[in-house]
Amino acid sequence: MNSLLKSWLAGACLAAAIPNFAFSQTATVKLGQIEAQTGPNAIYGYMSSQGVPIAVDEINKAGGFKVGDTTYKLDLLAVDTRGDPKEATIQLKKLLEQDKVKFVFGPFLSNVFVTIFPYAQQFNGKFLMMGGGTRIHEFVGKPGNEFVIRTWNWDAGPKGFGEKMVDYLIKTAHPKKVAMLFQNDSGGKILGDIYEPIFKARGIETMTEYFEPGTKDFSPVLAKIAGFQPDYLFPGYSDAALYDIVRQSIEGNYSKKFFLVRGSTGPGLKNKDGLEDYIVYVPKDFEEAEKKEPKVKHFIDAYKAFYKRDFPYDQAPLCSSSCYDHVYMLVAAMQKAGSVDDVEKIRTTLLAMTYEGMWKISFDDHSEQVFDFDIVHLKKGGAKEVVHVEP
Amino acid sequence: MLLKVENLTKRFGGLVAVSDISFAIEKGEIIGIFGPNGSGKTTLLSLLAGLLPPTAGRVFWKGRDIAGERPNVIASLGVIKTFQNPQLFSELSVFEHVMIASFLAFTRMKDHSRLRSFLSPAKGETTLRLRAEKALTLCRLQDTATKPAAELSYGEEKMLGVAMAMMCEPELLLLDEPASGLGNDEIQNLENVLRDLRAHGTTLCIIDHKVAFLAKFADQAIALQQGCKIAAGHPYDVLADPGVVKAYLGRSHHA
Amino acid sequence: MKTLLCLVPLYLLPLLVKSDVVLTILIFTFVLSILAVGFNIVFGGAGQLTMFHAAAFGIGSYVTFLSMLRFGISFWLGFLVAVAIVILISIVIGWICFKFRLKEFYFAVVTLAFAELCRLVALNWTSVTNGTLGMLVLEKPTVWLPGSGVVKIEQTGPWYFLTLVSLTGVLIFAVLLMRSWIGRNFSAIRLNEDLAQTLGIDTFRYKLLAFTISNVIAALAGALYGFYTGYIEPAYLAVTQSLDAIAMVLLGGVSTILGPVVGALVLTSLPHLIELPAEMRVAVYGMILILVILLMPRGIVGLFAGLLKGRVNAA
Amino acid sequence: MLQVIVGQILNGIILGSLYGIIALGVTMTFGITGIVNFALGQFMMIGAYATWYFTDLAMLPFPVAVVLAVVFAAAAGLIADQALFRFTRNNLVNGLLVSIGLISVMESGALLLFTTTPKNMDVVISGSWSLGAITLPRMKVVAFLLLVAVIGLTWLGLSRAWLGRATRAYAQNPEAAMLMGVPTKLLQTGVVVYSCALAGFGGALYASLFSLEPSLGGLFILKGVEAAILAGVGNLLGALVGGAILGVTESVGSLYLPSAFRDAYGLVFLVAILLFRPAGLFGSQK
Repeated sequence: MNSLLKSWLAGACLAAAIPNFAFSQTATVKLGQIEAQTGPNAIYGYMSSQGVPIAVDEINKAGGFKVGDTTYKLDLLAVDTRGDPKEATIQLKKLLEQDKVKFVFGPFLSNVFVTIFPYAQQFNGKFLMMGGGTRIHEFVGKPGNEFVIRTWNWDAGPKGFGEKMVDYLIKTAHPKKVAMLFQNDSGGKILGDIYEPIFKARGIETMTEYFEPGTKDFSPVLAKIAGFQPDYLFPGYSDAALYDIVRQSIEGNYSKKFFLVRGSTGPGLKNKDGLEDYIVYVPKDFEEAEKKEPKVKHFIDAYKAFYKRDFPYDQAPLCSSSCYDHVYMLVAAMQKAGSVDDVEKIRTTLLAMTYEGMWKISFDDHSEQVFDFDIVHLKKGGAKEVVHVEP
Repeated sequence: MLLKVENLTKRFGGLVAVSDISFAIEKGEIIGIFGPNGSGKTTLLSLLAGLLPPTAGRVFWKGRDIAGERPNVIASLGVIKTFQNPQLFSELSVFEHVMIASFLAFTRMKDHSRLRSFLSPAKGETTLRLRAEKALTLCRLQDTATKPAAELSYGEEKMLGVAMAMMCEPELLLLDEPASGLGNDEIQNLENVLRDLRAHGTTLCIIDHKVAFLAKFADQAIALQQGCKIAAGHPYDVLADPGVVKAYLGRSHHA
Repeated sequence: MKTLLCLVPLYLLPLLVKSDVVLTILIFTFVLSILAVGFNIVFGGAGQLTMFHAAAFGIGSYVTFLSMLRFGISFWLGFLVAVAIVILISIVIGWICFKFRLKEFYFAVVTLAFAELCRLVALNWTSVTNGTLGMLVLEKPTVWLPGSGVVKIEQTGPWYFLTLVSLTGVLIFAVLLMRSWIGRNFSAIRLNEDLAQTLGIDTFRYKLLAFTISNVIAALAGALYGFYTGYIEPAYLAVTQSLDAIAMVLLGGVSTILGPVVGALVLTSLPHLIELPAEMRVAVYGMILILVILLMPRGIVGLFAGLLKGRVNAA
Repeated sequence: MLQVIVGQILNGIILGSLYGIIALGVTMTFGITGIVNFALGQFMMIGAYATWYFTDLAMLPFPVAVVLAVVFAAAAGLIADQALFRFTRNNLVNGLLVSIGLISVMESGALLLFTTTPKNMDVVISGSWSLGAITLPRMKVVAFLLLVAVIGLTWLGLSRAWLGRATRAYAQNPEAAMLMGVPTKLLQTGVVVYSCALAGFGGALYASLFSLEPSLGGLFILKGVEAAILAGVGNLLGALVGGAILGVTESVGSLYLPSAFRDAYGLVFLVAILLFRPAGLFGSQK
């Protein structure tokens, strides 16, 4: 036991020491990324951990970036939380205390963020956390929480993309009743809390059902929803469930009209012959954008080159592409602020500026991101209509 | 009259394992019950120990009807049963095994304060350890006390089973085939031990199919066949009984 | 008892190791060790394969926090409430399982079913547990120290000692328990229930006792875990939590005193000692588990038993 | 409304047959090797991904893909048995932990190969049959019939063929069976491999119905074990019935009660059954 312990300790200290030696000399800026790359809820975390490395790789290959007269390279430390509180805490401690990281991307999982929040808050002002998790909205922009910035559009509010989506839905389809079907976890519950009022405010009747994570057979709950006779089914919130919901809803002819704010065009395209209407929020419709926007084309090529696999248009690796932009955005902010370690200065510059990447990214007064996006509207047979929205 | 069995019967569905058996055991005697395999010996013993509830009949222990009582209650009254093939922890020592069986003795300890023995068994349970050593000595296991059970011979293992039972200070000890699978000197040793146990004041009820071994020192014998008592009395008379010869010895010669 | 001296170096460790990360890993190790020690009492001691300890773990954290919130009492009083409730639940479930003589696989599955039910309650009783959103725990436990009076446990250092002391306490209790007549009766039951009964042991009562004790210990682990991470969610009651604890015990050595601790240490620290891509790490964890089970049937401690003088058995 | 209920009962039975095929594997493995292979769900995952790969990427016809998937799962099962389960015969807990280890190995393998992005196989048989308000997707019905057929054939095989009788004899009394000259080792390996093949077959049909993720197996092994216990371990047709009962309780349950509680309905039922029939619904009471 004793000997075992000692040897283990030696190992631990070694592990603790190596990174510090390796990176203390060269002028590098460390970026951390804390996401659930594995585990049942890893779909978004996995995607985002795809985008950042591409950008980091590009910047370093281009010889780094200049701030003042020093050139810096980026060093990415991506860690996997598996969505487990224990892991998340240890991993974030590693990043902040052991590797002295000042800029952390992630997390996308709400429960992971809440887990690490109490600890992260102790480092307020000492580092920046740029996460997409829906639940970050509750904490961001409050005194004492300056460390966190939410790198995703918020659904509600005048600039909220959710409201814009709903308005589009009303304009095009005039629904009376909308049925919501979300996963019974943090993300899903919050979606319900956000959208019920939005629909109510516009005089639309709603019904909300939650399903156990891991559900594959939705026909019971769909049958129940069919009893409510909704004009549109509003399912959430990741493709893992959406493929099954859309298919089963059509096959069992429970509902053939869908409205989505989380997820991709994939499920719609897959069932294009069965559905009647499929309105989905996507940050960007990549097929179209690739033709028009060089930056998008560049990203898609970079993705293919980096991972040596095809670019999944239907999945539209939304988080990955946005995280790619976020890296460049952060670098721009550093250059503008003329510092790579003055967290507060970089933060204020970041929040003040507008970054023109694949997206036009700016921040509202809650340090929550506002960016343009596309609404993809699939009709029976796959006819596609793309609407670009500037909040 | 220590134990009195009246019309004890046990059915498993259609099969009658023990049918309408009656007998009595006097204090201090050794009673041998024998019969071929499947004659209901083991079932009978389990009924006495309370491991099985009887279908009919009664069992009086010192005049109290204990039929259908829970086994631990019967044990606490002083009726202890050994098992034919003792299961043991390979890594535990012989002494530790006997201590595992020390619960009844523990509850009977005169000077015992549970808290004290919880906090420091070493001090709180000296009497218990003495008892354990005594039980081991009775069973001729004193030299193996510190050995792990894995190193015991089969004979010693069975003996350890007896020692664990003796740890409960039984008035009546029910032995389930103590001699089965033993070599001749092991059987000899077993006989000596059993004699010592009797001298020590324990009443013994032994079931076995090794007739010769039983006959030597049992005071009375009962022969079973298909759950029925076919003969009873002094061992040699029982062995002479034509029914027994036919039913039992006849077979065992060929077997 | 001597074996527990192995814990002494842990008390001195913070003097040598300043790395907050290492200490954090150890804090989790200690807390999970407590859970594993509890499981080892009912499984390694009385031979009952329960799957309920994760539920007890979760209930411990939920009830402690909720009663702190509702009644404005201290952490330890809140924990007492949790203990009371866990004892109640254990007795009910244990009574059902043991009265109906559920053994081995069946016992495991029924306790698992009950654990799942508890999880689903925590998940969907939103008004009380805040459901899937979980609860942020900003309160901290307090302890009274001679000299400095009542202090809040907030930083890593104090947490390290609080959890280590709790573990030591649980271990001492476990050693005493397993050496006492209770522990001997557990062993008798594990050896052979019929035999145990014919030795005068009320197996029903003692199985119930083992089950309850282990759940109470699990509840302690849960309370510490919830307050250390500062967040309580229904996932605490998940099957995986139970399986992890079982893995720790078998890895370290079932029916040994230090086994659970060693197992917890290995399983908690391993992912952080080997730097690998996420997917590979999971695979390596699996392989190591398999190898240990197949190659060291008596666990790491069992293997080192020769080196560790005075092999300690849970009997 | 009645039609909706009937529809859900049917749906539950169909879903249950998928639980049933796993339950069958669980029951057989437990009866013969004394362990529960908790990795069966992952063998199902192998079958599912194999089917998806062979149909969508290798462009083979679905039936061929199914056969290949079963072969794959069986092969994986053989490797697992020879490398691992061979050493955990009749040791429930070790079996449990070894299969847990195996689970993480297999899942991370799937992660490396296919990532967490869900895969969705091209529809094999599209459309559905409807009868009033009851609508059943054609593929679901076909899958159900195939599963029932396989379970039924297994049962027939075990009651008729020599190997089957040997298997049952062994399950009842190992020593006696060995004396009768039953090749124990072969039998045990055979059963483990066969159960994996069954899981693979289940996976193949799963792929034709639902979307695939590396973690898809976890749910099904739990249901499979529940179904097996519900029916009574060792009862082959019971496995199917147990699965169906679970499926129906879930489907109908979540029709009236919050669907978030879906998994609870089956569990409550299970506990209730075990209390009154500790050996399961069709298990022989000792």
